[in-house]
Amino acid sequence: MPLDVQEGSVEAGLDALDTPVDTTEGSRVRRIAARVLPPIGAVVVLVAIWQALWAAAFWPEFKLPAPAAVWSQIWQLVTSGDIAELFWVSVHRAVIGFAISLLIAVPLGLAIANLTVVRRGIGPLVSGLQSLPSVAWVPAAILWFGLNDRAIYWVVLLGAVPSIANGLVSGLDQVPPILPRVGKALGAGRFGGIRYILLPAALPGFLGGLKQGWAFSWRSLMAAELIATSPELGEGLGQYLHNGMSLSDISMVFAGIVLIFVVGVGIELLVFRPLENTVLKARGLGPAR
Amino acid sequence: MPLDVQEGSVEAGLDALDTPVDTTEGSRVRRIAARVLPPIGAVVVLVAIWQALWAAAFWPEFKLPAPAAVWSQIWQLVTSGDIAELFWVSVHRAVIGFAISLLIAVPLGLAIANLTVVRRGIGPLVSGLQSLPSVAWVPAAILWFGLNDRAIYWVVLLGAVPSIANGLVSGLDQVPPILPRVGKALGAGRFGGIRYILLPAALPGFLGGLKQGWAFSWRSLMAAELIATSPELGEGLGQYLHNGMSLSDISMVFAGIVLIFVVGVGIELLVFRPLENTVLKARGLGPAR
Amino acid sequence: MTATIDTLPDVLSPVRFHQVGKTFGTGRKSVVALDGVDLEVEPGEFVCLLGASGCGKTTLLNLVAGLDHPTAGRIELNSSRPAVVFQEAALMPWLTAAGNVELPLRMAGVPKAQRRAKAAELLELVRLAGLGDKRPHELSGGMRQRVALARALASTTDSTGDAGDKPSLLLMDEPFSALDAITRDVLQGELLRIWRATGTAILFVTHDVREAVRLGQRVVLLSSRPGRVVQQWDVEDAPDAAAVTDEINTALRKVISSHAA
Amino acid sequence: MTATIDTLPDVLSPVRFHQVGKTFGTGRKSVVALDGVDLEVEPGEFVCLLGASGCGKTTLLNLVAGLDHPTAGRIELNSSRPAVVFQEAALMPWLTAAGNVELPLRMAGVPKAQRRAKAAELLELVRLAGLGDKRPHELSGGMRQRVALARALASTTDSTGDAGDKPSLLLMDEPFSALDAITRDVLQGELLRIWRATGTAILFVTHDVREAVRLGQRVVLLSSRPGRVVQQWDVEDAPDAAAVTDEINTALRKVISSHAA
Amino acid sequence: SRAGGSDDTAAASSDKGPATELRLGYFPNVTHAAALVGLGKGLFTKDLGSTKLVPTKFNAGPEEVGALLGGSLDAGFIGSGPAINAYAKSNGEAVRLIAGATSGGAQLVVKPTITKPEDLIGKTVVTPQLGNTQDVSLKKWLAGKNLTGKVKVTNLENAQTLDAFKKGDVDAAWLPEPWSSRLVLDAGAKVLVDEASLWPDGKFPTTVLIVRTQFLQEHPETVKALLSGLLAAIDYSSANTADAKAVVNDQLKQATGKALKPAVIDRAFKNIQITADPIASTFPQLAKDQVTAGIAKQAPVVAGFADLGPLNDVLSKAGKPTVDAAGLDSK
Ligand SMILES: Nc1ncnc2c1ncn2[C@@H]1O[C@H](COP(=O)(O)OP(=O)(O)OP(=O)(O)O)[C@@H](O)[C@H]1O
Ligand SMILES: Nc1ncnc2c1ncn2[C@@H]1O[C@H](COP(=O)(O)OP(=O)(O)OP(=O)(O)O)[C@@H](O)[C@H]1O
Ligand SMILES: [Mg+2]
Ligand SMILES: [Mg+2]
Repeated sequence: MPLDVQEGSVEAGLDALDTPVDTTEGSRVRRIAARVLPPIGAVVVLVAIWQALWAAAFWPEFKLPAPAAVWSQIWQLVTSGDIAELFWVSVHRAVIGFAISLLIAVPLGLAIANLTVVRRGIGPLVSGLQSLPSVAWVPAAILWFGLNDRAIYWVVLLGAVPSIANGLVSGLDQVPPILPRVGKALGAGRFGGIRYILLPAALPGFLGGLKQGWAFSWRSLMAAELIATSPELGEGLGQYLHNGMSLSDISMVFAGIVLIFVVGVGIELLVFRPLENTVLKARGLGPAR
Repeated sequence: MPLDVQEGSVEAGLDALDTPVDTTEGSRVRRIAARVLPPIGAVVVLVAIWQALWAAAFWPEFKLPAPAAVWSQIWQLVTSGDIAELFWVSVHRAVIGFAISLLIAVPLGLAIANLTVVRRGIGPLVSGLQSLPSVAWVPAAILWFGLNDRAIYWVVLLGAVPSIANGLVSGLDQVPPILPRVGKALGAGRFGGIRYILLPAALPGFLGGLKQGWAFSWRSLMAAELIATSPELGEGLGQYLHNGMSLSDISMVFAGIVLIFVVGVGIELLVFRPLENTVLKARGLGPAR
Repeated sequence: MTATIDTLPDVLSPVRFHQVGKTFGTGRKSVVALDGVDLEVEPGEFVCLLGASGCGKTTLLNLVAGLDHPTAGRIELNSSRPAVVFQEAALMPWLTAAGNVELPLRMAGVPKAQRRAKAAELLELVRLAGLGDKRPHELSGGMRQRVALARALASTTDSTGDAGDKPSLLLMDEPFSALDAITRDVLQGELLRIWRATGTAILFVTHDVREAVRLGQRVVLLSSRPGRVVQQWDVEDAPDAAAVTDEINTALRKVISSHAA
Repeated sequence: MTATIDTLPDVLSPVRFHQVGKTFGTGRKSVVALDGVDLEVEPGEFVCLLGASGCGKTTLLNLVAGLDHPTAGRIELNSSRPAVVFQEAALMPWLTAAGNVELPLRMAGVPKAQRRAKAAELLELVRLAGLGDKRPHELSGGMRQRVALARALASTTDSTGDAGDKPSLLLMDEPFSALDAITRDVLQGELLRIWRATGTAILFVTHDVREAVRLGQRVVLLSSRPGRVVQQWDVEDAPDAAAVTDEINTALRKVISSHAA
Repeated sequence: SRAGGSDDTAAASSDKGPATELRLGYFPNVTHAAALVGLGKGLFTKDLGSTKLVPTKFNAGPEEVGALLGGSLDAGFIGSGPAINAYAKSNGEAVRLIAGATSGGAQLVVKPTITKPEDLIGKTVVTPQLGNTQDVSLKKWLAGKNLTGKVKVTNLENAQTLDAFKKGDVDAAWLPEPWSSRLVLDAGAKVLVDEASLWPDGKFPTTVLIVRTQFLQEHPETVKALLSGLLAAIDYSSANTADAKAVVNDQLKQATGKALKPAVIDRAFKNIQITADPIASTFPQLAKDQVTAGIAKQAPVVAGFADLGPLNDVLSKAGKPTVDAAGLDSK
């Protein structure tokens, strides 16, 4: 039997994943569905397992709350409108902290990647900073800046800057050397080479670093919020989780974790995923290979 | 005057960084020195600034301890031999946690990168997990596993696995598509393609992910140790820092931060830096461009 | 095209195209690379593919290799997995030259010692003896192309085992373009020797009409945008090679200028 | 070589090699790519470089372009920044074809509208009109090579401003290797036209002896391992092109086989 | 500069009149009942007049100390252990003890199977935080019973201790109210030691009020207003205990979202004594206990810690007996 590549080849299953989804007229809805349904499906499966575990009373209630109990906690936040404040306080802090981190981290990363002295001198220190847990900084930050937003931003910066800078450095290190050479031959000076060649070439790796940097700044923020609680600071998600812990209210703890998680996934899906897809697609690097 | 490229070109300064250091016979010592001196120099500069700030009494002593006071804390740990236990407890935990994370994260990352359904379903969840601060997991982990190493490893896993998996995915996404195509044409099946093409091709990006993963697992461990203190757990660096915080002893807090940092930098310099240099050099990607 | 099954020949062709079309993208920005291509390669036949730059030769080879799928028509593949020499060398940057040549053997599970020997032999064949431990970035453009050639040859030789009696097929996309005249001469000779010895069918893309006439039994000319088979020459039995070369050159010129018009 | 300064000609040569050597690596694994190369390109001269695969042609071009540094001898560069067509197209994957052509103009600070027009014009010149918005991965091998050519031409045309009265220089590493005969013919013609119009000096690497003879005023033959200048032919004033071609071919064959022996 | 050597914080400032704002730290805990009643009944604000009161909730002493030292907090209710640490670790600069708030209210509660100190050998005992009041007490007590090193002492947040005790991970805990009561009533624990039995007259400072030295010097009026509010709260608590319990429970509910069971709050209140007397005489002993407990290498210097002048002013103005600084007010 002749082997029909289009229909029956051994690798057809694998290849199906390769083939870009044809974007015909009516398929917009279907495309969005294909993007949105799987994570929802995954969540549904997770919740189902959770419900089953809970129903089997495998663990006592104070160890594993009922999904319904957690949901009612969240629902209560939604109906009371408190959830808007929680989100607003935390997300706007994280965004500001991330933005400041970017401003510091990009020049730092460029310096590390391009100047051997800086790389050898500062590089390991930056990586070392990355391995310091944010919680370790909170007490010092409160001592130095007081119980206010400056202390929180300080913690976020110490978390995010090394991560973004390192991401940029590793992106730059992987740039095929032919590209900066070509750039130089085309007349790129030091600045032009960075602006027009190195930065765009390192973009895919840099985006990965940004994603990690965002994760770090969000984590650091949550850690800071978990520890530094004060009415002046407003109540963010971290503080909400903290309250749950100090009440040993496991359903509140879970609700807090779920909300923090939702923001994490949300930012990932709404900001970084599309960004990354655009960048990768434009260079013919497929996300699904 | 003729422009002599070797000596006087405009880009000579930049080029000097490009030129690989010639490795002549007697230069081994000098090469190691060139690698070791800059970070030491950077540290010396940092300490000098610190000492100057302290001497200027810019902040009161309880906000910024004297470098000498911190040093005497560390020296005390060294002379009493306690430092060996601190390092051993923390580092061996981190290594074990990291190793387990690797075992889980690599298949997970491969699945996410290669299977569209998994990518769409689980991918965002994994990224979301990454944005949950480790501290948030500590209370739940203690509740589920009790105050023991299992709780600590659980926290470390939740920190490191998503990070390593994501690093691998972003490494895989950046593999030039020609390489897996070539692999397929050379007869790589699904498994062979992963083993012989995708994994090695993604290695530089993956190494970056590993480094971040290590940072995450070390941070998570420290966060866990900071919160979960128990004699059964042995005293690690996190617990030492925690004790400093509890006693409001700023010089002890600083000593703890310095020690955690030293381990971070040490692992970076001893493990990941040489690994990365080897990998990049073998493919003609220079670390210093 | 339903008639194909009835007229099935005794010996199966390694590859047969039935009105194959390939369009990249959709909507206004789509590019029709191939359109209604009917092409058959006989077992053991050496076919050369000519055409203007960008006419769809690489696309056609990718379709045969199963690296891409036609958007219209049908490809009947009846060979063992075709070996491919890509237009770019596309060596694995983390492997040495020898490592690259060994790669298909490794994936086929050939034992180490045998692999080593085979790789050394193939590198010698492409005049790169002793350069096996160089990394791709330490090789010149032509050297890389020769390593890629050796690698493709390694991947054909291994496939004899698992393919059974299916005819084998070698796809080559401008494999000699970066070589000097003399090295090219030598390698052309080697290629012909291997072809005769193994009886593998070869689909060979080139821009050099004289090369096509020298190597091929049949020369196929593709038109540009969309790529269609315009004309074919049986050059093996042609009495006067120079005359055929001129004829093909004229046809090629016509195809290209007709597109430009 | 101290005599150079005394005999300084009225018009400075764009580039002059003084016993240039280039060795990659150190110790036992080192490769001597070039050794004692003396070469001078006159202002406005068209020099073709021939040699076996891996003999050091690309290395030589890199030295002229300042992308690499000689390990021995001295290079006197007296031109504005040379424009380079690399052996691989090496297009920036994040830019469209037009974006790649515009890149040198952008880096030179040419205003947008002017850049656009120039890029369109150059793409037209390399027969890629209308394909400016394609990404490198959507182009065929030959198309990519032509985009790289257009980009290099863009980078020469801009350098007239800042370089003042220094002679300009164009380095080309097998720029036509992936093109069909007809497109190559057309582009060879265009290249000659540009050369005559601008008076730029060109150092052109090729494997095709006939191309070298057709285009160049002088053909330089390099030997292999180490690369040395073996022989030079003044082909512009040669009465019989075919005879010179044969002569060069013979010399090339001798160089290569002497190395192989 | 550092070379001068003098503590400039203490020397520099002088009276600047009432502060515009008073940032007050407290824990949502029954041992902070005076603070909770004062806040709940508006007794602090009444006396503070134009000074704005900003109450800030904390869960652990070191954090509150950090906020005080970092200048984010002006005064705070806090356990005696962290208070001593704050004073000692800032070289006697940063804070002053100005009043007490609660005495008593800490117990060692154990699993019912444990009936005598020796039964604790090999078991795990929890205290809220390293170096806090209960931690020092436990370790000192263990040292006295020759059990140091034979019992595992762990620090755990109070809420987690309850869970861990329920789960059986923890065998005993030395806790402040209401947690000792919660363990007894919710988790079936038994009392092995009531800390009150270890001190003369059963009196020892559980919660005290400290203030930043600089704030004290700059705004003595405000500090006095705070102290008179505190006295009002203490008076209210002893006069209307039932209502005070309700107020405390209400405050707990506000601060943490959950009220305590009436039985728990009743039992907790029985074990504490709300008083403005910091019981200064015990501080040298408490400092020495840190050494006994192995927390410090040498006893922290507590001389000069207390500044009970403002308190005694307020007390005598109200016609009440003054409290004794027991020599703690001078270096
Ligand atoms: N991935 C792609 N996306 C969009 N268009 C593509 C893609 N690959 C190829 N094309 C287009 O298809 C046409 C044929 O390309 P192909 O690479 O097959 O040409 P070719 O005959 O190999 O040319 P050359 O001799 O220059 O290598 C070209 O017009 C090209 O732009
Ligand atoms: N980065 C490098 N490291 C080590 N060796 C190198 C490096 N670059 C080139 N070489 C070696 O130098 C020699 C000359 O290489 P070059 O690229 O100049 O050859 P070429 O004349 O351009 O050949 P081709 O015609 O095949 O492109 C080769 O032997 C090559 O292996
Ligand atoms: Mg092609
Ligand atoms: Mg070359």
